[in-house]
Amino acid sequence: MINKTVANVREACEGIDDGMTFMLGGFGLCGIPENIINELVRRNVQGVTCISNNAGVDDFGLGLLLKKHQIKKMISSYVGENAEFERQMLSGEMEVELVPQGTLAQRCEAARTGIPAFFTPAGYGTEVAEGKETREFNGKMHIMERAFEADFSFVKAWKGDEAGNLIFKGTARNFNPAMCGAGKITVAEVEELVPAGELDPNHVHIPGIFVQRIFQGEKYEKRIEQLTVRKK
Amino acid sequence: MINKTVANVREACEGIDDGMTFMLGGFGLCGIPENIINELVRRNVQGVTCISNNAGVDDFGLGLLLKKHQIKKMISSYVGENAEFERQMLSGEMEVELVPQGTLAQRCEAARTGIPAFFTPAGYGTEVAEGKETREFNGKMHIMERAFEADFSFVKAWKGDEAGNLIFKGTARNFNPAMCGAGKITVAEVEELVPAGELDPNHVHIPGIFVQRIFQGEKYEKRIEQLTVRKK
Amino acid sequence: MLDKNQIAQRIAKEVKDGYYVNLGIGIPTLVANFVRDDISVEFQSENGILGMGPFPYEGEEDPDLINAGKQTITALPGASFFDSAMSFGMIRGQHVDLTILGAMEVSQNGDIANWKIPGKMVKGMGGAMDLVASAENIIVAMMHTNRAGESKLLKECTLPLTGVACVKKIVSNLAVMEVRDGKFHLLERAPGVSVEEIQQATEGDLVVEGDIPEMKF
Amino acid sequence: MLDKNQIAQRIAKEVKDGYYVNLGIGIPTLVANFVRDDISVEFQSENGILGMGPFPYEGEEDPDLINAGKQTITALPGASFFDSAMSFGMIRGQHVDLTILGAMEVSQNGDIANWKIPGKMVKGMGGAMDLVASAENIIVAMMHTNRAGESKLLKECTLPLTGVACVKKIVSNLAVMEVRDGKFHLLERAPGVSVEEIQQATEGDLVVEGDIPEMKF
Repeated sequence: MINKTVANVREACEGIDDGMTFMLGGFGLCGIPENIINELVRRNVQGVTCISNNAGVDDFGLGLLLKKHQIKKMISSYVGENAEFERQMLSGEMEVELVPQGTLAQRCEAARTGIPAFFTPAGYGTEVAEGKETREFNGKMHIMERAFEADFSFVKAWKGDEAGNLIFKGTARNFNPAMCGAGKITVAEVEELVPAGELDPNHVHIPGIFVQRIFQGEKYEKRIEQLTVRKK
Repeated sequence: MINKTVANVREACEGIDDGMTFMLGGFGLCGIPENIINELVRRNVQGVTCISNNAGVDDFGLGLLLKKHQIKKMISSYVGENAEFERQMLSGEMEVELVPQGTLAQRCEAARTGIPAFFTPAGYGTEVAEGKETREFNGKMHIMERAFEADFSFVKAWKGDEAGNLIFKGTARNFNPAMCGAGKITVAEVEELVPAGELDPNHVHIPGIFVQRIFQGEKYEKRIEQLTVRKK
Repeated sequence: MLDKNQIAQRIAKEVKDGYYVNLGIGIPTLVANFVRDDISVEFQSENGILGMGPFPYEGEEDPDLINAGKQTITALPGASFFDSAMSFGMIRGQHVDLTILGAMEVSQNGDIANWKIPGKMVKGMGGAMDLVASAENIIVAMMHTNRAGESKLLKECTLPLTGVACVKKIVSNLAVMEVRDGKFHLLERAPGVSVEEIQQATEGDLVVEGDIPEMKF
Repeated sequence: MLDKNQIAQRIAKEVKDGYYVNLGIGIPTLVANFVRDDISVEFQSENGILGMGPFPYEGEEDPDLINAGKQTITALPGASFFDSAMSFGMIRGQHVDLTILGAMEVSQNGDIANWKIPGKMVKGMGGAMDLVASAENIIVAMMHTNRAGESKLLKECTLPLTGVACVKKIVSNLAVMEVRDGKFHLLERAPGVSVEEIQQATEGDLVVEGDIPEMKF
């Protein structure tokens, strides 16, 4: 067993630098690497490019980096929940590449799996297709999309073991698996870190080979964006 | 919940016909859809194309169809264990397309996920690349591979529920997941079929949306190809 | 004229037994409330769940269990969780039978625009581009006109497109229409709404053939 | 001259702490027996396991747990199972640090042939084409000559290729060689084997620079 554990979030983020490209898991505020994001804010890393489906909200998640102007460029599919994001984008303070959500996930997965390019119908005939190769397959037009390149992938899982194996919970899984192994170094934070042998190998969602560093997060706020309930 | 259960293997194989293309899960004799294969033999379906990593052995698995000359064409990566296969191939009685194993898996996955074509480095500069588009990405040559098309996908899982959700065991997983949803109709046989709600939704490997018919196999021989043990 | 709930209620009639359905944010989300309970339907949310259930009871919400609208939800028996790559594999691979989403504009050849107003509003396309490019069966839930009273059913979209020639059916507050042969075809009128009113609210070519019945719920 | 076990033993020295290693069928499989036990290594088998352990004890074999050679195996603590698509994602994505496989022929520019003898034998490439096209670090375990005494280390391969310009190192029964700049570079001799014997058994260009040491185990 190859041990991937590091002591804490500081050690986990060794080597990050200004101008790097990061992938960050999560959908809305669900399943985001909270502790790592806080560390990125603390380190005040500058001019970074973030590949993340959303951009957090004004005072949580990636919104914290946005507020401090640490982000040079966002690559996302949906940023509707973040007023500051929209402001920085429309004013030109921040560069933005909007990518269809499925294409975003597949470009991560492609990076992980050594597929440099693939064809998808998503975005054909729209702005997204501009400057991209298009081709007909089975009577339908597709565009060629490329794998992402990133320096770090930052993900959050529910449980993990020393070997770096990860198990996700509910819809907090979302973009996290596709990003594992997609960046040069993958850092995983987990709610519960267990010794090797405690996870059923059949239940592992992401094998440890895709993870270089793993640690148990200090605390998880797990903020809810839209609380919707019904009466008992 | 959309119920996918059928009564038995006969009902599960309704609609199969001569000349069709089938995908069959399994690696060697591990994780093969035993009951379905026996039904294909019983029905004596003729002139079929089989997409399967291996071709069974002479008296088990796909070897049973081979022996009866039911197979017109095999699309596989490795057929070394089957003498009759090699004979039919070398004599020209059966058409064979040999595909690198990773490309085989990815062409199934691509069919499942609506990716009509992708680039892989596997096979560049070899017979496999003949007639295929090649292209350089990141300084390395790749070939373009296409998604498979199949009429039926036949897979075997460990546990399944009425909704068609599947969980695999050990290395019996292999090609089965990538084939689910890759053929027009996916038929899954399982060792244990349980009511909806009994499987932890976090542990489901293949969601039921990819499976049209599910049944519990009558019996499983699970033959071992190479028994290798050590003394206590 | 229909309110949002009535639009959802009318669309619910399009949901058939055995369908996997993806519901967009807004009116489409309401459709789940009106689906007949004698048919089997599973709702997919593209953030990674099949078998989505109703909102949780107070105090039982789980921050790790949300829908694509970021609302807390529940999972029904037979549900499964999966990652975003697999989720869009389902969508692109045409395993989802019906997609219901909102639109800012629809054109008479089935183009749809719903993600961007240049210089003003950019929320992003989210999963909409994948959904409209992939789904065989797309129903748009929308208001027939904007707040200024201008038609949102156009000869050609003026806003950046989400997808081309993909919308098959539209249920608005005024009518049910089919998009076919480069035209809007009027199928049903909202209760109390005349063909003339619909015609007036539609900038694109509207085909009216025979007697147009009032919607039934 | 080395026997198969000694070839495996010599190759085991190339396995470093923290490596994920894929072992081909035949001699490569034996490498696992010789890896130092003070380093951490995980073996990947492309049919879907990381953290492969030794053969099971008699009576404890599980038909659902095999390696790529179809042999019954065990899983070590920290192991994981996955499907073939993910497995080759690991391989193509260059997450596996070292690939060890057999060959029928290797050429001096690093081409390898190991899957087909036209008209005679076709077992298929299995995962070998994916492995050699993807791995940064490939070691070939092979006999230096065939049964007829003919060299298998050639100027150009005569058999259909498995991959081009990919082999970095060869450990044969006679020698350890590096493939660099379109030539075989002799690094070590098997105990009791002379440079001349190696030269004679090598059809391709063999570079001999300085004193060539005997292998140490």
